[in-house]
This record gives sequence, structure tokens and C-alpha cells, in this order.
Amino acid sequence: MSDITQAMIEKALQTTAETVLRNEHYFSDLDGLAGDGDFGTSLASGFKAMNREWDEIDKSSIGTMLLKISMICSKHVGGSSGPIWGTGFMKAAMPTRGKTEITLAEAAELLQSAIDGIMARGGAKRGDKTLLDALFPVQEAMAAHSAAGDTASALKDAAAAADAAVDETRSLRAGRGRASQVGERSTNTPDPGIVAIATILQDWCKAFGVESAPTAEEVKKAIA
Amino acid sequence: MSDITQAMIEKALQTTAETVLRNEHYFSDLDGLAGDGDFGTSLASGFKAMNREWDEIDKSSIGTMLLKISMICSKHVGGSSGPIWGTGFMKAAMPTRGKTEITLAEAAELLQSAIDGIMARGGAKRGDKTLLDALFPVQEAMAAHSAAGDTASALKDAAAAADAAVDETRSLRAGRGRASQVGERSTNTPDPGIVAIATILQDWCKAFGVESAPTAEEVKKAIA
Amino acid sequence: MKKFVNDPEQFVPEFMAGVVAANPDLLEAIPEFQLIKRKNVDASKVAIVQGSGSGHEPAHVMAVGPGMLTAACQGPVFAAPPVDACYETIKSVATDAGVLVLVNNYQGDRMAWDMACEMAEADGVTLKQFWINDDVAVQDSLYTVGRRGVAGNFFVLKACGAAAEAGADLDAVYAIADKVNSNVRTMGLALTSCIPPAKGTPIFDIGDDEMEVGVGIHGEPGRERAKIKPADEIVEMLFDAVANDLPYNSGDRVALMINGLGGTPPAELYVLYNKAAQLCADRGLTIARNYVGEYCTAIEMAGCSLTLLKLDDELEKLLAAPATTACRIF
Amino acid sequence: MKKFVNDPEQFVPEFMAGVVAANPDLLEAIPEFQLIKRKNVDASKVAIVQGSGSGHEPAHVMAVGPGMLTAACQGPVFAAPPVDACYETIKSVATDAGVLVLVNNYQGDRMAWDMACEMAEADGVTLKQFWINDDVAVQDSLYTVGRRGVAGNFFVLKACGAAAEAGADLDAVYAIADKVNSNVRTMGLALTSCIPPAKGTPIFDIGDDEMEVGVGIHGEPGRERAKIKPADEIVEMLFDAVANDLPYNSGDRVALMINGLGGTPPAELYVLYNKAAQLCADRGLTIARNYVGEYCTAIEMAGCSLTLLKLDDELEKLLAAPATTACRIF
Ligand SMILES: Nc1ncnc2c1ncn2[C@@H]1O[C@H](COP(=O)(O)OP(=O)(O)O)[C@@H](O)[C@H]1O
Ligand SMILES: Nc1ncnc2c1ncn2[C@@H]1O[C@H](COP(=O)(O)OP(=O)(O)O)[C@@H](O)[C@H]1O
Ligand SMILES: [Mg+2]
Ligand SMILES: [Mg+2]
Ligand SMILES: [Mg+2]
Ligand SMILES: [Mg+2]
Repeated sequence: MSDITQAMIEKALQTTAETVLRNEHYFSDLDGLAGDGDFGTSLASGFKAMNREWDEIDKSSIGTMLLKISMICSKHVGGSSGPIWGTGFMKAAMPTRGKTEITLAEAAELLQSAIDGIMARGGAKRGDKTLLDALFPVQEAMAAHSAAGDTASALKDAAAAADAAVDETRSLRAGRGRASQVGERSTNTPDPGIVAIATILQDWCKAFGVESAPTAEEVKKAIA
Repeated sequence: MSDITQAMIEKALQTTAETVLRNEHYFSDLDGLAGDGDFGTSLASGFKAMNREWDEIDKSSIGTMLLKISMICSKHVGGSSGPIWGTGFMKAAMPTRGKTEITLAEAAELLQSAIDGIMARGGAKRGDKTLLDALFPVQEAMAAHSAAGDTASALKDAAAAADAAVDETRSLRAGRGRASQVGERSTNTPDPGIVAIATILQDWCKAFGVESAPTAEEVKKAIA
Repeated sequence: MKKFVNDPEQFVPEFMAGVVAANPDLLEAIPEFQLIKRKNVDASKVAIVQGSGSGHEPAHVMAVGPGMLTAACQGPVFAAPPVDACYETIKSVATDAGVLVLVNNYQGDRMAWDMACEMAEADGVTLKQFWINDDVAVQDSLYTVGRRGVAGNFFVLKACGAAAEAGADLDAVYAIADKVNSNVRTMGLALTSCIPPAKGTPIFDIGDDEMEVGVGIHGEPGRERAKIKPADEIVEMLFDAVANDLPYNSGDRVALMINGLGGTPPAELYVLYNKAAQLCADRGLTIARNYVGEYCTAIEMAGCSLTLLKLDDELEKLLAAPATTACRIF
Repeated sequence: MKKFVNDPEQFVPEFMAGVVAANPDLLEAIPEFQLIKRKNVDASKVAIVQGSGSGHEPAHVMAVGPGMLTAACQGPVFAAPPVDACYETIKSVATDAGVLVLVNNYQGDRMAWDMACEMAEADGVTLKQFWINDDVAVQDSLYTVGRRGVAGNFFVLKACGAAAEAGADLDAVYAIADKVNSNVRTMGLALTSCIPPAKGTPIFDIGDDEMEVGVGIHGEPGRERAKIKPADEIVEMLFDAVANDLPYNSGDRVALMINGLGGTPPAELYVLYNKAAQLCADRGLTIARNYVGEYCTAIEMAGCSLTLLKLDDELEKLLAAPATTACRIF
């Protein structure tokens, strides 16, 4: 892999939908620990709608496609996830209008712009125990590989970084989102948003034939 | 034992209170099978009130004492049991006004008059699977011993007859009371009123040192 | 036991004290007899009294107020009130116009009120007794005490309360009770049991995938124990049992009630209402008035009942008349 | 799952269809956006809108009606509505007098409504936003999104609804929201969890002898998990937490609400009210108005919340003003 084609992004989106639908209940259960147990369902309703409307989505460029997915989030995704994912896709859509292929460096920039949008929308920063804590290291892994342009290695490192974030943030106290309103009691539970990003990247690795380390969850299941 | 003294009746009443309070939950659980699960509590509230007021109860005769207990039922016992037991005590009180001792024959008559009162109050007849199905054979056992005047033998036979009624009526369909409103579904459960009468008589046997057969329940518990 | 309760034996007195404390201008209590009555009883109007076991709130003590009951007493949870309580309830509001004793048809309640009525009549009180029996779940038979009274009770007392308020005499108010009762049918269904505070344990066992069809409001068994079904199929079952009983025919104007048994949240009741309204339309019934909420509960049982009342102009007007009770929103 | 439900994904649309079917003269729905609005919106008056996840009924869509909300939308159970639904809700009732967006303080709801308000303002709608945050269970802090909004919401919208109905302008209605919110405090407590239909399993585990003190209305954890206590001690705990927070002082006139979280029967709520009223008296608080019932639920959770609102003449008048919603008794 070198440059990132629109076809690859389409495949990544479809893989994401599979991941989210397969893990709907698992993600909701995680959200039940310090939140309100709807994260999986909320996200799934968005990706179900994406699947339903897939054939009609304007795929003339990466940007039009991502914009449409942002609109699907606004229409179908409830909870915090609607504004967060909707904003993320919106910000990623802007710089890719008219493009059908992007470089790894551009992808890293586009993710940074999504991160900035999410921070502006919800006021969270790194360390607040939200999915941003997974997106930041993913972005950094991509940026680190930008010069070499090796997308496969970037993806592998990004997935490992996201996975590491699950455990690194577990003991944190949530600073934003519903979990932040429970104070100390959000510590020692993994954040579902971080788990979701890690799981999605793991599945991207599989979908693109990139070898990756098993997720912390997979290791735990294998041991148990 | 020959004639029945007021002291014996006082002892019987206090024994009854013990029986009812000890079996409060058991009787209610039985009532839950085809009824509404309050029989034990209802009866217990009456006998708790009797215990509370025991010292103040006018004991100048058997009749004044039973009348006061009837009034306690009217004031404190809810559910069908209030009118049924209240009526029973009332009818037993009338022929014993002024008396401090009665013969076994008089006791049998007095029970018949209580039975008649209960039938008039609730419209039940023998075979309707109510406590009348225990009171009838008890009354007959007492009447059978009237001539000989052997109160101990009468009590022993009465207790056995009441105990037998529990199993004999188990398969019947209730014809009166709340259980009758559930149709076929009242079959194959023992009637709590019948069980209560049988248990009370069993305890009377113990209290008066009269040997008696173990109750069906006791046999079952011993086997289990 | 997962309940808000202090001493279980004080549960009923405490909740009744709360009801009166929350409605000091409307109600007063006689705690000794667990009875609640209206303040300022109008001696020229028929008084309407009711009473049964507790655990059916807002029935019955919370249905006391102008245009509704004049007084009500409650026994322990699920047990008819003691005879003396019934007697005092009648006496506390006995007016020159007389008293209508309006009681759900359970043997315990009937016996207690029968005795109380005999005592009150001996005291010179003019009264009539009426037994409400709207539950179609268990069949009526000469050999039993007849059908049970359940949520249809609300319609009987609402109509009678309005008629009494408007000045109808005892015979006329009795005739209203009879008319409503003859035209109202209910069937209930339980998803879970309930826990009477004094008992501390569920009144019956029920599997995670089971429902009790035709349950009584004291948790008595109904028609059958069945596997749980989707909401729409449950409504069809209840609707058919109810609508075929009278029967209710195309062209009838009806009141439709979806009553929650205590543990079922409002949203679920509206899911049921949505289907029931469709079934009424399918059968050609016009819903002139509807009622969705808790009117006659079985403590915290998850479940519902469906009630239909066939209306005429007189009943429609009586149901629409204003009324005030302890049970209110604003 | 012991619930009345068909397809869990259709639960919210079906219950909302039921609410509108039961109130055809009062309400209309735009099902695509899961929103319910008043029929005949008066363009000269401030419109008040609200919206959040479902499962809190009668909040919020069942609080639409004259003297209350002008429109409300609901997301899936416990999830903020999608942005588009919020936007359409504002647009559907945008009046010349402007729109007050009155939302409980949860990050999901805030983000959705923020985006919707930006879009509506870009369309030329005049609006103001206000966040309700009455829950004292979890501390306010600069590092979190602040306190949660719970049952106190009822008082904010009731007072604002009455003010708007009386013709107050947008700034004045906003000022009322601010005044009520500044003077209202709530804390909740759960005995059981609840089951969102789409999840199908309880939202948290809780032992048979445990209670969650300070629970959120979505089952979020509160202050602590503790052993269950007698009702009076529970009320003391909630009352102290609430009353010390503002604080409420001797001589204050207050509104007192005992709110059921969905699975707690009325009688238990009145046991709680009885004690809470005593505690008010002990502290020298005069209860000018009281509310006992279900105002803001967590589906079928067994539990309660206690709310105090400090009143002045203006607020007392606004609370007493007439109002009509889908939630009614007669
Ligand atoms: N302000 C925020 N910024 C970024 N991510 C957030 C924010 N708040 C919550 N999240 C993420 O969203 C997840 C929860 O999403 P969701 O369940 O839809 O929200 P809620 O139910 O609290 O409205 C969290 O696990 C967290 O990763
Ligand atoms: N009409 C009746 N005549 C005599 N006994 C009756 C009658 N109805 C019920 N009983 C007896 O009373 C018992 C139930 O009492 P209780 O639980 O107090 O009544 P309920 O709860 O149905 O009002 C039954 O087991 C039966 O033995
Ligand atoms: Mg969530
Ligand atoms: Mg019983
Ligand atoms: Mg009973
Ligand atoms: Mg949510």
C-alpha cells in the first residue's frame, strides 16, 4: 500500500460498519459501567443507516462520501456519538472534497482536523478519557509514517497505539461526557469510545491483510 | 379431662395465637397458591391484637371472652378472615354467656352454631374447599364423643379428622372465596383455612398433652 | 425486599398519612380506621364510599374528592378492610340523601361491607350496596362468588361521583352504577409478580419468559400461564377477550383504558394504547374518551389491563364532568 | 426481557404514536424526527422546546401542551436526539416571539442542541438556550460538564410554560428558567436497575440488599452504593443532601416533589412524602405546593428522587397556572 484510494476508504467504512454492528451489545455494556449503556446502539443505528443508503451515497469524491456520512450521523445517531462522529466526518470531508485519492500525510492531516473539530464540539482534550485518547496516538502513528508513506506500517502501528490507549486510560477519571458526571466512579472501567476505535482499527488491519497484535480484550478472552 | 373449663378455653386461645403467629408466613404462602397471599398476615393481626389486649379482656364468662375476641376480629382482621372468624366467635359466644364451664356436648353444639353462622355469612357449604371442610369433621368427632364425655379422645379424633381434611380436599375445586374465582387453577393446592384449623388442633393436642398423629405436613417434612 | 418501607405493619397507615399530608385542603383521615374522607361533605348529596385492600393505589383512598368518592377505607395490602373500618366509613359521611356502597366483587370485601351495612342500617343510615365485577378473565358461575372487580371500578365511581355531585338521588346514582357496570369489561395480564410489604416475597413465581394472562389485581391466577409475546399480540389477546364478552359492536362509542399494574412505565402503556386504538378502529368502535396510566394497580407488578366501556350520552357527560382527587399532576 | 415491546427499534416511534393517538385534539407528531408539537401554535408567544433521550416519560414529549412545552423531540431510549431532530423541533414551532431551548445538562444533549441552534440561528430563528442542572448527587466542577439535569426540569418548564402563555418575552422567559434552576435541587436513589428495550438487559447490576444513592436518570452511578435502609432513613439522606445544597432555610416557602423513577408504586411514594413533609416542618420550610408521582422516570427503575424548589410569589403563581398535557387522569 502507498497512497490511500477512495476504494480503500469505502472498504474501511464497510469494515467499520461490520465492527460496530458485531459489537453493538458489547459497546453498550461497556457504556453501562460508567455511562448509560447506549453507545453501541447509537453507533449501530448510524452504520445501519449507512449500509441501507450505501448504494445511493454520492461517491464522486472522498469528500462527498464523508459529508454524506456526517449527515447520516446527524439524522440517525442519538447521544453524544451523533455530534461527535458527525463532526469528525464533517471535518474529514472538507479537505477531501473533489479528491479520490490522498497521501498518508494528507490522511494524517485530515484526522487532525477531525480531532480538532471534536475537541471544539465537546470541549474534551487529551486525557479526558474519551475516544480522543485513541484518535491522538493513531494520528501520531500516521504522521510518523508520513514521510516514508508506508500505509500498511502506519495502520499496524496506529492499531497498536489505539489498543494501548485502552489500558493506558483505564485508570483515568473521565473529564468529559456522561462518565465525567460520576466523578471517581468512572475510574477502572475502560472507555467505550476508546475501545471502539481500537476495535475498528484492529478490524481494518484484518481487512487490509495487515498483521497486527491481538487486542487487549482478545488476549483476555484467550486467557480466560 | 371431662368438662371443658374456661381456663381450658383460655389456654386453647393462647395456643391458637402461638400457632397462628408461628405459621404466619407459611399460611400466607399457601394462600398465594390460589389466593392472594394474605391469610397468614390477616389472621396474625387478629391474634396479635388478642395478645395485646389479653389482660383487659372481660373473662367473667366464656361468652363475654369469646364476644370480645369476635370484636377484635371485626376491628383488626382484614380480608375474608375478619368476617368469617368474627362471625364464628360471635356465634360461639352467644350460647356461652354467663357460663364458665361447658360439657363436651355443649361444645359440639357451639361449634355447630359457629359453622352455621359462617355458612350464612359467606354462603359456603361443605365441599367448597374452605375451612368449613375442616370444621365439619371436627364437629362430628366432638359430637361422637359427647355421650361418653371424653374430651381428650374427642380432641385427638378431631385433630386427626381435620388433618385428614387437608388431603381429602386438596384435589377439590374451590367453590367459595377468592380461590373460587380462579376456576380449575384452585385444584391441587391445599386450602390455607383447612391447613390452619388442622394445625391449630394439632397444637391443642400438644398443649393438652393429648397424643396425636403427626400432621400430613409434618410427615412430609420428616420424609424430605 | 426492594421497597421503600419502614415497619411493614405501618406501611398502609404511613402511606395514608402521606396522602392526607399532601392534600390538606381536600382530605382528612381517621387513622384508627384507615379511612380518608372529603372535607366539607355536602349533606344534601348522596355519599359514595368504597374500600378494599391496599396496594391498588390510586384506587381507592386516592380517589376520594369532589366528583369522585366521598370516603374510602383500606385494609392491609390485598386484604379487605376490617368490618369496623367499613362501618365507620359509612357513618363518617352518612348524609340525608343516603350512601352508595360501591365495592369490587371479592368475597372478603362483600362480607365485611355486608356486616358493616347491616350495622349502619340498624343505626338508621339509608344506603344501597353495589358490587362491581368487570373482569372477564374468570368465568361467572352460580357456584362461585362471580366475576372479580378490577380497573372498571374507576368508571363506575367516576360516573356515580359526577351524578351525585349533580344532585341525583340514591336510586338514580345506583342506576348509574348498574349501567356502567353492565357496560364495562376488563382483562389484565402480568409480566412479573409483586411483593406485599408484610409478606416480603413475591406473591407468585413466574419465569423470565412467561406471562400470566387474566391475572387478578391481587396476583390471583388468571386464564393461563403462557410464553411472553410481542406487545401487539398481547393487546390482541386482551382486546378480543374484552370486546367479545359484552360484546362491543361496530358503531359503539367507547371509553378505552390501558391501565398499568404498577411496575410498567408510561411509554410501554402507550405502545399498548397505540395497538388497542387500531383494534377499536378495525372493529368500528369510536374512542370517545381514553385513559392511559395507573388507575388500579397491584403494588409494583409489571403488567397491564385493558378496559372498554360502552357509552351513551349520559355516561359520556358524567365521565367528562370535572373531578378532583389526591391523584393529580400539577 | 419482561416488557411490553414489539420490535425494540420501533419502541420509541410506537409509544409516541400512542401518545398522539390518545390526544388527537392537543398534539401532532412529525414521526420522521420523533417530535411532538402542540396543535395551533400561537405565533405571538415564546415557544418552549425540549428534547432528550426517551425513557423519562412523562418527560419530555408528554409534557407538550398549553402552559407547558410547545414541542419536544426524543432520541432513542437514554440517548440524546439526533441533531436533525433537534433542528426540526426548533423550526417546527419557531415563532416571532422566539424560541427558548430548555435542555437537561448532559453533554450529548448539549452538543446536539448546540449544533441544532447554530443551524436554526443561521436560518434566522431568534432563540435562547438554557441548561437545567438540578442534580446535587455529583459535584459541579470546571473539569466536567457540570451537574446533571433531572426531575427539577419539571419546575423549570412548568414555570416557563406559564410565563410564555401569559405573554412574557424571550428574555423574561429565560430569566424565569434561570430563577427556577437557581432555586431547585434534586437527588435520586435507585433500588433496581432498568432495562432499555434495545439493550434487553439491565443497565447495571445491583444486589438484593443494595441501593444506588444519587443515581442518574439513565442509571448512571451516583454518590455511593450502600446497603438498603428503611424508607425514613432514605428520605433523610436525600433531604439533607438536597436541603443543605442551596441551602433551604427556615421561613422559606418551597415546592416539594417526590418523583417515582418508574417502577415504584404510588403508595411507597406517599410513605416517602410523609417523612419528607415532616423534615420540611422540622427545618421550618413551608410546603406551598407538593408533587407526588412520576415526573421524570428512568424507564421502570424502582427508585425515587426528592426535589425542593424555593418559591417566591412570582414562581408560586406560575406553578399554580393551569396547564394541559398528554399526561392526565380524567
Ligand atoms: N466531549 C466528548 N468529546 C469526545 N468524545 C466524547 C465526549 N463525550 C463522550 N465522548 C465519547 O463518547 C462515548 C459515549 O458515547 P455515547 O454513549 O453516545 O454518549 P452519551 O450516552 O453519554 O450521550 C464515550 O465513551 C467517549 O469516548
Ligand atoms: N365463604 C367462605 N366461607 C368460609 N370460609 C371461607 C370463605 N371464603 C374463604 N374462606 C376461607 O378463608 C381462607 C382465606 O382467607 P383470607 O385469605 O383472609 O381471604 P381473602 O384474602 O380471600 O379475602 C380460605 O382459605 C378459606 O378457608
Ligand atoms: Mg452512552
Ligand atoms: Mg387471602
Ligand atoms: Mg385478601
Ligand atoms: Mg446516551
